[in-house]
Amino acid sequence: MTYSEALLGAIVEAMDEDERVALVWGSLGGVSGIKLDFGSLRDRHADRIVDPPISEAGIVGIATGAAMAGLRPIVPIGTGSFLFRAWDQLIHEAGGAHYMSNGRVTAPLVIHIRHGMRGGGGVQHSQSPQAMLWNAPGIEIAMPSTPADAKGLMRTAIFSDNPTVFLDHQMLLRREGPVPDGKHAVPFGKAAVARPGRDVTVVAASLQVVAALAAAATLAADGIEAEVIDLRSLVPLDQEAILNSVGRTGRLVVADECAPRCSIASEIAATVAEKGFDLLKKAPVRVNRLPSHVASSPVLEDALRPDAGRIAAAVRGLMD
Amino acid sequence: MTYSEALLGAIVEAMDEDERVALVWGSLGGVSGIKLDFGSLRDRHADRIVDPPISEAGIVGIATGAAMAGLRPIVPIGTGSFLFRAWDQLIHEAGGAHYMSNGRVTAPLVIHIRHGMRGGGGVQHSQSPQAMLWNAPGIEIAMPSTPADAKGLMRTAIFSDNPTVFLDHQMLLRREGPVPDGKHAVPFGKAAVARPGRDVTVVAASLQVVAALAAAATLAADGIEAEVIDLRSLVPLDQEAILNSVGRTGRLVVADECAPRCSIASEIAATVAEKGFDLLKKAPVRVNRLPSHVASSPVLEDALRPDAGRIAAAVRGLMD
Amino acid sequence: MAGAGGPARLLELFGTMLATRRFEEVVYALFAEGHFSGHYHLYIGQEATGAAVIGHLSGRDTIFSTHRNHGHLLARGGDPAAALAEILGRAGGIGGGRLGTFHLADPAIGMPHTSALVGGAVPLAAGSAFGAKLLKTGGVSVGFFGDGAFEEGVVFETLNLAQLWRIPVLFVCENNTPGALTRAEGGSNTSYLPGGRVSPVPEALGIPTHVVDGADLEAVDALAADALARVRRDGGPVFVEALTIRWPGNQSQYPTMATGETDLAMAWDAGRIGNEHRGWFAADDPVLRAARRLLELGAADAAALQAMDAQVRARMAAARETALASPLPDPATALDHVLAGAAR
Amino acid sequence: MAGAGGPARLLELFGTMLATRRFEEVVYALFAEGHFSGHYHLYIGQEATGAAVIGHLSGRDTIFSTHRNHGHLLARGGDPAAALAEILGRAGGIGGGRLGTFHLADPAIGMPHTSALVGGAVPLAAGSAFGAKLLKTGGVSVGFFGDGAFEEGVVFETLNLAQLWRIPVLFVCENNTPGALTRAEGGSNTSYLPGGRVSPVPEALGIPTHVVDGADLEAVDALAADALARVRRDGGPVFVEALTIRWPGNQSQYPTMATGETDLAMAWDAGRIGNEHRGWFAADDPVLRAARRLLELGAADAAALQAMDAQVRARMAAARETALASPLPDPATALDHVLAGAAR
Ligand SMILES: Cc1ncc(C[n+]2csc(CCOP(=O)(O)OP(=O)(O)O)c2C)c(N)n1
Ligand SMILES: Cc1ncc(C[n+]2csc(CCOP(=O)(O)OP(=O)(O)O)c2C)c(N)n1
Ligand SMILES: [Mg+2]
Ligand SMILES: [Mg+2]
Repeated sequence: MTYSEALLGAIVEAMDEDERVALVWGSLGGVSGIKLDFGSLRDRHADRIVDPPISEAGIVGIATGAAMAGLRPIVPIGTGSFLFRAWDQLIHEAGGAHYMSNGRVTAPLVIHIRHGMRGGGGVQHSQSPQAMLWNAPGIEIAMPSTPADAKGLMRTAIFSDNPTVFLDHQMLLRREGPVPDGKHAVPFGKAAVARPGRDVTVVAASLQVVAALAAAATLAADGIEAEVIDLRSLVPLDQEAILNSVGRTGRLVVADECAPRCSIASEIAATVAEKGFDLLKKAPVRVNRLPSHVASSPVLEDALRPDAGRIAAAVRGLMD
Repeated sequence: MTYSEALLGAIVEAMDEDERVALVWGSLGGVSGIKLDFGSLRDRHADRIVDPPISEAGIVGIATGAAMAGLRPIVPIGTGSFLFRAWDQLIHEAGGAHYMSNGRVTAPLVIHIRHGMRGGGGVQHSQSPQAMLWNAPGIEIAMPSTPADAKGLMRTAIFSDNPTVFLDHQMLLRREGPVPDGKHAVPFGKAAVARPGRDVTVVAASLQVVAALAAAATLAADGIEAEVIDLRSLVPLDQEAILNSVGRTGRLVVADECAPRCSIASEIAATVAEKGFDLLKKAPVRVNRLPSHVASSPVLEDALRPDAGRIAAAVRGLMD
Repeated sequence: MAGAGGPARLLELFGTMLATRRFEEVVYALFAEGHFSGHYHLYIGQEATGAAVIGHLSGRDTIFSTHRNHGHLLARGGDPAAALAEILGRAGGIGGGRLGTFHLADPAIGMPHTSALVGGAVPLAAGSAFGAKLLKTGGVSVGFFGDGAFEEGVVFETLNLAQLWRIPVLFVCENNTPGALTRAEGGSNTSYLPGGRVSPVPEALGIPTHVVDGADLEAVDALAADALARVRRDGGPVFVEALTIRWPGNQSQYPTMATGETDLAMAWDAGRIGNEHRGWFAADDPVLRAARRLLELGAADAAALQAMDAQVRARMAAARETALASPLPDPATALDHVLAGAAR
Repeated sequence: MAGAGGPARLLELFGTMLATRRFEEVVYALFAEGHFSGHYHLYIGQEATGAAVIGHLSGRDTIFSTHRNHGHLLARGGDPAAALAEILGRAGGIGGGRLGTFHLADPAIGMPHTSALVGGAVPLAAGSAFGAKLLKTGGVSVGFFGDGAFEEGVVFETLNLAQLWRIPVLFVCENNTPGALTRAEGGSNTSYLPGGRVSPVPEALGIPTHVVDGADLEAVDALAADALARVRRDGGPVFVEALTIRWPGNQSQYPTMATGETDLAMAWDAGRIGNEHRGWFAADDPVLRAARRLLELGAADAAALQAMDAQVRARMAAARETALASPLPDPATALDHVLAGAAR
């Protein structure tokens, strides 16, 4: 099953199961020719499906108010870059509601975006806003890398009482993989060992897990066994899984598509340096998008991308 | 002279000196009873001063377009939290313009905000957006801690060809200090040693420099000599100054008012762990705002705040 | 709940207005005495709007307010003691000290969350009504916002969306006229819009739109009855622009007690009105105006109003004491409720 | 520059339109042949608007466009070869491969930067005009945007600001009517606004507003002359809504060559028009319409138009070859120009 189909499955299932789940139709399927067929969903639940105009701020604000009223809206914003238009509503209203009310109000909306370098997206259609989002309290962040996790994490997101930003990498949508039937939930805050290994820990999420696995395969040919940790959610974070792994390997590489400063890689590296300093045999290494916006030309885009080659090179730099 | 007066001085001077400098009047003086007297500035330059409605996105977009046309607009957004309303315009348009044009367009605007915990600001009037901003390429970030630097960095910001976000901490506005007369410029990317010391490096910016200096004074009484590095600008960053200092002290504490994840402290700690691993005798320590929104009650606000006490405790934890 | 009420109803709404006025005077005093610091805003001069509109709501309905929220909370039935304690940052506050004056709200009374960001209330109110519509609760929502909110794009987006998605929401723009300063400097849309009004914009979007004297209790009461009935019946948005004259105490960044503690007797004894702020006392103050109208209608006599006032004052004085006696929050709880549920 | 031109001027503008049409056909072919990938948008069906409005600008003026920018760039005098190279991500592209199809722009021709975010052009255009005003260059700006941009709050904010600050900007909303799908699903404001038009909103703000048939070259030319003269004279904003019928190739996410390569002879030989897309060829296609009008006016005969077309095609074919011959960017330059000047 493809990643997109698995994701869709979780949404269809939740809408059939729970009348509080509503969908802002829009762009869930994504560009690049992927068309999700919502089948008869629209006919079954016409009263819980709306079509959005191009008003990200208004829609996120409305979804937040609706969530406070008990609805569980799923709001596809499309390209992650567009979420900046709704930044205030997301961070100040959705993200702040539970805390401000001293725990009496919840805002269980799911914001769905497609993040990342997609091939030709350029400066304004390639954002990876997860690092900025992680700096904001009160928001859960899910970033699957497999079809099964896309399904299982989406279910968790929908039924979570917190606002969740759900990020699919544009280049994962067609990824194939086995997906459990029925109501499959993957809890937030539990990282997966995508590949076990003894020599170095590579921490990643979303498409970077794919890159890390490719790097690990190459490295294995040279006898280097990289352990790939798939975070699956940033909030909550499975810090223990990371520290346990580094405890065994003594080496850390973090692969991350965000620009380097204040990135996911910075946070993981800092966390391990702070909490696991004595576990580290070598300096932690960040493999990020180079410090730039994303250029449109594929050649420049490739030059900026954190990929299997750069991850493998970083690992090799730690082995001596 | 107060910090506010020094800041104002730089703006008045630049407007008198260069016809391209324009000012969106608004809230530069800030709340808390501070009133900046722009004196006859308004009379002298009425055609380059406009009064803003409450339209952050529109204003930042307009200022960006104007900057592309050669104007050097100074745009006070007031409380830093409001900048989220203009997030898209700032990051995608102002921040992306120079790169997209392959170096042919510049957008030399200055966005001025008052950031941080101000006493009663609560969730929506206390943001410190510098960490999120630092993740965005193409934007300079200045964060003075003294009146002299407020003046000198503002001059640099105005005449820089890049978009700059200029952050004043709300609680610095009344700070007194000596300020050089005349055209005083402080370059970006040059950290200051706010206090020399041999035992531990405390990296900070903006109000956290004041907290770090207070901590250092307490620590000195116990014979612990903390070196306080005032970053002054995040973009560009004076990485060398940090690594040099840690090279001497072997210990790092970073004080930062942002929420912890993907924060300034994360970035500095990760950078030092990565580039200066062998310099470190101990694990780097981050002193952040606790991982929460800012509550309105002063008691809760104080509990969340990174202050001299927590900085000093972090330093003591590193000394044995 | 429906229809404009007779004198008895006006008297009841007047009680709400008076409570708000006396509450705000207590807030001012608490600030002046140094019991809390930071920026704050008072609802003086707009009491008729909040009281009359909210008076038509039922328990299923919700309201969303702004930085100037005290009057809305009280009209919705909020507890003045818990509200004052919240403003003081105490543990006994509605939000345990997390809200402060900017964000007074109480989910228990159908006021889930207050945004202090200009225009923030507007999509939230529409959203709450949208939720009610999809969940079929029968509830509607009211979003209150100032004329300044009109300058924020998200408000326009929401008007458009409310019409497009047929959301049962009442938008109440409280146009309290920009301060003299702002207006002179041209820094406000209402300084160029025809008549200083925002209503042409919702009209252009085809939203049923009404302009009302927001300091006229009876007029707002009647209009709100109609407007809310229409929202419930048609299931779409209605827009009300309520015009008030800005309270002289609201001319600079911090409120000043420019007009002093309200002397209710000015309502029936014009001799008590001096030259300073004569226009305010004689024609603009919604509390005095409502009192005069009640006398005119014979709904109460001066003595009855005085007695009512004494009761309200006593209630607010008691609320003040309760609030001041409330303990400070436990710093150890500062991290509670960042995330809901097991996820934390 | 001023006033609507005679036949000679229309012929010139027709040349611009034809160049755009042939350019877009080349872009489509390059995509179909796999020379570039990713999302892209064509300006087919709107050529008259861009050509006529931009035809009235001088070197001091600036324009800002959208995701659908190719036609604006060409009308402003952009080099087709450098534009195609840019779309292909080549080193010889206008932005050296940083822009791509979404962001075609060239500061050298008064088109500094193109936002592909819906509505992004609007504040930038106003800002550029605001800069020109304060710097006293005498220039004005034109912001082009689709009807969808109207749904974005920042556009409303900017209209309000342009009026408040008296900014000499011409707003041109190219209302190409939402696709059948969007319209059926109600997912667009123009599906409920009276007449499917956005103009009531700028009207409500007091901005001089005009609606024009955006596929009528003569009409747009005349209106743009007046509108720009007014912007220059009054120093404030003017709003134009240019209505076009959506090109059948623009009905789904990716363009399709639904109407085939344009057969110019359809302008004078109705027999060449088949049943498929008859309405488009007979009445909607702005290029065919302009050709018919030129014939009617006697500005050219069919042979002259064919000759012109042959020339344009040759120019575009050459541009295509130049673009395809342009080398790929040097990956080592990917980090250049993130920051300007010494600060890097
Ligand atoms: C997004 C945002 N920008 C700016 C502010 C600062 N601010 C607080 S109140 C206010 C004026 C609001 O005017 P209006 O909506 O008319 O309400 P009034 O105070 O007149 O009742 C401003 C600018 C804010 N709270 N939020
Ligand atoms: C902020 C933002 N949201 C969404 C998009 C995705 N998007 C690209 S074009 C488009 C439709 C725009 O419609 P309109 O403005 O009418 O232009 P048209 O394509 O019809 O010419 C959308 C939604 C975007 N580019 N930017
Ligand atoms: Mg107002
Ligand atoms: Mg359109």
